[in-house]
Amino acid sequence: MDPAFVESVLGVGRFLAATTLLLLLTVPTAFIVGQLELKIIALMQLRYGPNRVGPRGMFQSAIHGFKILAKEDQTPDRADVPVFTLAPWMVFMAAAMSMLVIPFAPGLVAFDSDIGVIYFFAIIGLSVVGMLVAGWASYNKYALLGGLRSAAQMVSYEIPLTLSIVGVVVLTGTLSFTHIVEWQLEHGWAVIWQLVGFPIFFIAAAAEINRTPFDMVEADSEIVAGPFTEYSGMRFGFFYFAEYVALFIMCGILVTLFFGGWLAPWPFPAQLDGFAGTVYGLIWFFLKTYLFVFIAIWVRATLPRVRVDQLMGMAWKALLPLALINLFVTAAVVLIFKL
Amino acid sequence: MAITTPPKADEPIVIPDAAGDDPLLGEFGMENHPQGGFHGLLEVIPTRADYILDLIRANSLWPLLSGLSCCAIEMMSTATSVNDIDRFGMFPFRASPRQADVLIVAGTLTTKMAGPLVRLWAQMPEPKWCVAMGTCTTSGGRFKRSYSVVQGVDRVMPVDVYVPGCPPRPEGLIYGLMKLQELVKQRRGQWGTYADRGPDLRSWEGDVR
Amino acid sequence: MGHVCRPGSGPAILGRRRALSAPAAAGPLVRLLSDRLADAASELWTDEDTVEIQVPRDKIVDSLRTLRDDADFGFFFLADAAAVDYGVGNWFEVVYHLYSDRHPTWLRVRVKVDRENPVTPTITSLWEGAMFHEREMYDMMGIVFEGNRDLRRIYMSPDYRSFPQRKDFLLPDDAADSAAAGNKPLERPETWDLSKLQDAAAHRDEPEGQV
Amino acid sequence: MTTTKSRPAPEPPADPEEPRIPDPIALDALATAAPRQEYFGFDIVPPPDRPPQTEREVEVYTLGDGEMLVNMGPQHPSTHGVMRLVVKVRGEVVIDIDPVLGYLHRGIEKLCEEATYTTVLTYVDPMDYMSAMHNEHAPAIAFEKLYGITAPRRAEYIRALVVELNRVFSHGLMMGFLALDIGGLTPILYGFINRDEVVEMLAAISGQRMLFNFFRVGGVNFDTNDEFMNRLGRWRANVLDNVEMNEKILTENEIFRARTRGMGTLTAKQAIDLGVSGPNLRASGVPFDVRKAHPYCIYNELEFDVITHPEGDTYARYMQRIAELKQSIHLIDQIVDKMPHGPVQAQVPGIIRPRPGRAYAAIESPRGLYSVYAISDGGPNPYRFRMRDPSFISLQVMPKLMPGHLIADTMAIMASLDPIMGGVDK
Repeated sequence: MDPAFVESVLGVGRFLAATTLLLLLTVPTAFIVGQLELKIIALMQLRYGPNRVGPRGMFQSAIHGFKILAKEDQTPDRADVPVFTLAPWMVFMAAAMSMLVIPFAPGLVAFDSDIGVIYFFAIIGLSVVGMLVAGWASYNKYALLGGLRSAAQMVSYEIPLTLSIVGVVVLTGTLSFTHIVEWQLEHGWAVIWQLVGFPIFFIAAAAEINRTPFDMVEADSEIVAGPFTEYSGMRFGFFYFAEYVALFIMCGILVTLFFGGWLAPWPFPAQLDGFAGTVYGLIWFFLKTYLFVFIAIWVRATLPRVRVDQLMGMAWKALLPLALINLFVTAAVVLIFKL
Repeated sequence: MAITTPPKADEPIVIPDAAGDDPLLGEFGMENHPQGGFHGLLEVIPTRADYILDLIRANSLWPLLSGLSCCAIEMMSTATSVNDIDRFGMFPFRASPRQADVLIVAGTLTTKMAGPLVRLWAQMPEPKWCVAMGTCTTSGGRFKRSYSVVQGVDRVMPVDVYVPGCPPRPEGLIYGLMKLQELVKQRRGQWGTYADRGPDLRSWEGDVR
Repeated sequence: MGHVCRPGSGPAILGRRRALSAPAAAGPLVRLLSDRLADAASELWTDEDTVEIQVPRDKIVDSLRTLRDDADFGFFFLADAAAVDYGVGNWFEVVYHLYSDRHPTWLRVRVKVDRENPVTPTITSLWEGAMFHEREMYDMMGIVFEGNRDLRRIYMSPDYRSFPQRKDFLLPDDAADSAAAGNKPLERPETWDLSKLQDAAAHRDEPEGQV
Repeated sequence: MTTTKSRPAPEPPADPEEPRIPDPIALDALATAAPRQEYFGFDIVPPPDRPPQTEREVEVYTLGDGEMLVNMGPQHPSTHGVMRLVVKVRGEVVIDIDPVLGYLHRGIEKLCEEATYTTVLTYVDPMDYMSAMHNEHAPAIAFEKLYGITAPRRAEYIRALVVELNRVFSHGLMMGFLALDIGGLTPILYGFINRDEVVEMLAAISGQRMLFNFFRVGGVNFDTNDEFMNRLGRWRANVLDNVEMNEKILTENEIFRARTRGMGTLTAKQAIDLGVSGPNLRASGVPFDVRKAHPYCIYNELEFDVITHPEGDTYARYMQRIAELKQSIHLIDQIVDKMPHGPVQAQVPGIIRPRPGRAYAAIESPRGLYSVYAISDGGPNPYRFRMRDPSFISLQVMPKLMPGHLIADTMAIMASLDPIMGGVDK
């Protein structure tokens, strides 16, 4: 048999296996991030937080998740039924599929593409479509307002988000996440080179996934639950999962791009070989990722929410010029010093 | 060919009630489960799954963020640092009725509010429960004589747990919600029977007292 | 600080009477009123911290404007506007309470309104904040304010048809509705059977008031 | 027919077909002409299933190009209870707003006319349920005026003490609600910690946690006790820390300032014209405080100034509350220092029958001028009992403040006005 054919069949099989595995992984990820949020916010608010289900209430978010799945699934009378049904899938798949390109450890990446960065932004941008059509199809004015807010917000913040990454791409000369991490092994973490790019990315990422202080989309004191207002049961569960998975993914990408991915910080050996190296990389990757998850939750417990026009003004008047200047300076430095 | 005697026509077919005489029931701790009678190995799994679902529901009761009057402040106090119902998994007060499990009717229900409240109840997905918090919602309370107050919320919608008090202390509401958890585990709530009948969506505006 | 006194066990002097005479400080206001509003104000009466006048219905807007705009009066703040029902066969009364930083007393202005034809001019042209007061009076008493551009029911639903705070609107267990009068509310179907409640509006127009 | 009441029985109208009063806006004709339709509280936007009755209603419910009506409430997370706002928006910009009230109308005034003077004090408790002590204070003063007695001095001091304690937690919670409506999750919980300490303290003296029923005609129900004083001392030791914790997370927050500064500016003239009172009025620069203007209770013996802020925006209203909160703590110190010995209750009979007369009493509640107008006909219950609630009147400013702002700002502005629907709807 043609070895090229065998290889391609194997590749497809590998891709399918990896996809399935990652899809399955999203559920525990959502549960862990959700549990962290429940517990950390509770501690910051001088409460105990959930402590009845499991040891120290560890399974509370899982219980919430399963409960949502077991609830009745209602569709409003005048909803656009197919779109209303598909929208949660769109949002969830956008979050889950973008997990494919994250290198968790050396060699441990589902889809080591040469254009991983482009793939990531193409996929994560799909969630805006899901939010928008969810708002439209619900036949509810709050949902419509939320959907439009989400569209405006995400489209605006895609631009500084992407531009802040172009700095890293110019610096490393590659679009593959794995190669970006390997570049950081030689040159040090990219955050040292991108002191302006990192905060831009962090702010824009928070806005992209609707975290406080940019949670305009589901601002429950204004527009009841935004695009999710009419969603119940399993379909709401998908939004609920997607929100936490997206938080994890954004923090993972942040770590990969700016904080050396699986690389250990200075006093420790940066990376090991063999199977031990994989485990070692995984540990550091998750440590750094959950550190940023913690920071996002901390911000949520502290800050109020900005207004729509302030949000857009910040994107277009502050973040975009800054990102352009950052890109310009980075390119000039790369050109002059032939990095 | 073996001859079997068919049952007589007038003899009622009795389905043995397994409660009490099935040894498996005790093993699973389900003696008191009303639907817990299972008669063979095949029914173990669905029944057991039902019980697990009940446990899950009981430990994740999201209240609807809907306060009517004075009791709403004590309801919020129940969720805050001193009396923390997040411990029981009841914290995320959902703003949208589509994602809520428990409707805590906290405060006096007036005739003008009765229609919207019944509608809220109808918008909540099954399974759902209702807690009447405060004397006004259980019976009309100190406003029983008023021309615009519904004399107890159970006149317009089913109620699972009544928490009297004017207003009840947060501990009282927590006790009521723990009673609701027991009720959920034993499947004694209103929602099963209510679901068959469907909500009564007539207009109450100005008519109910 | 630890002194404990059970209610009602104190010496008799505790229930001491209040001073009944008007404070001397009210004097200037009384003189001003009899000076400048002599043609409108009547039945002047003083309380320990209130001066009260009665103004005919057709002069109320002008009088209130004088009270508000005259620099010596300076009653710039409308503290309250309420309606009182003096029963069937009598009259309604609209009562305005005004505050001035020049006078140490409240000023109460009473306006009689015919009970059969309860119409009185609005004062929203003077204080826009009287809008909710007047809507409430319309809702509760049925007094119509001429010139008010938003006279809707504010508390009861728009299709409600009686005026609950009138004295001839009786609460359910009032005398006319009591068991002694032959009415047994608990045995009436409509108090417990919701399906028979649709014709409650019919009961509302019965002489006993709303059921 | 045996009547158990002293009131004259109503005369039935001559012709039951005729309405009792002429109805100039033809409500009766509407009700009979059109068949009654399904009327759910919030399904009727737009249009109402009845013709608009007034000019203003026509104005609100007529939609221009690109406008839509958004209905908020009666069940909405941030309408502070069961208020309903019909908001006309173009995109996210609010064009007009129409508050619809009455979802909590319990007919307290009518019930009070049937109650004895002592039980009236229990009926008014749930009105403005965040400041139940103030609700009882004004009727107590009014009934004492009617009955012609004064409360003992120690009772007056205890009244001032509990009333100021009530003001502290009410203003503290307002900070939390404002933060919650802007999106901050935590300040409301810190506010509730303070509130729980205070209400437990007040429960120690009155026996109830929220609707205290503490005032009596001619005094208060109980004297101070050891538990109350202990709790007061412990609370006083750390209350400023608690307030400061909340201030750190909120007042110095850049997002919070950007959300509140310059939002919903209410000028002094507008505020007076609309009858706004209390902190909302003082935040517009008008130094009108009933405690100074018409000193009641013992306020002329205490040293304090009327605090004002000139700006009149949401931030000024917030800062006004914090300043008054600290002022109340200062007043509590003075009251505890000056508290005299003596009885706490005048000798009054169980059922009070004042001579016929009228009395008006106004106090400064956390939301503004709360006043009571009581008329006695010599019977055991008031002939007419009228309450003027400040938040009811304050709600009128919303159609003036909101237009031009975004939907998100409506919530912030409304929270800064601090309405309590129990008081609004009575």
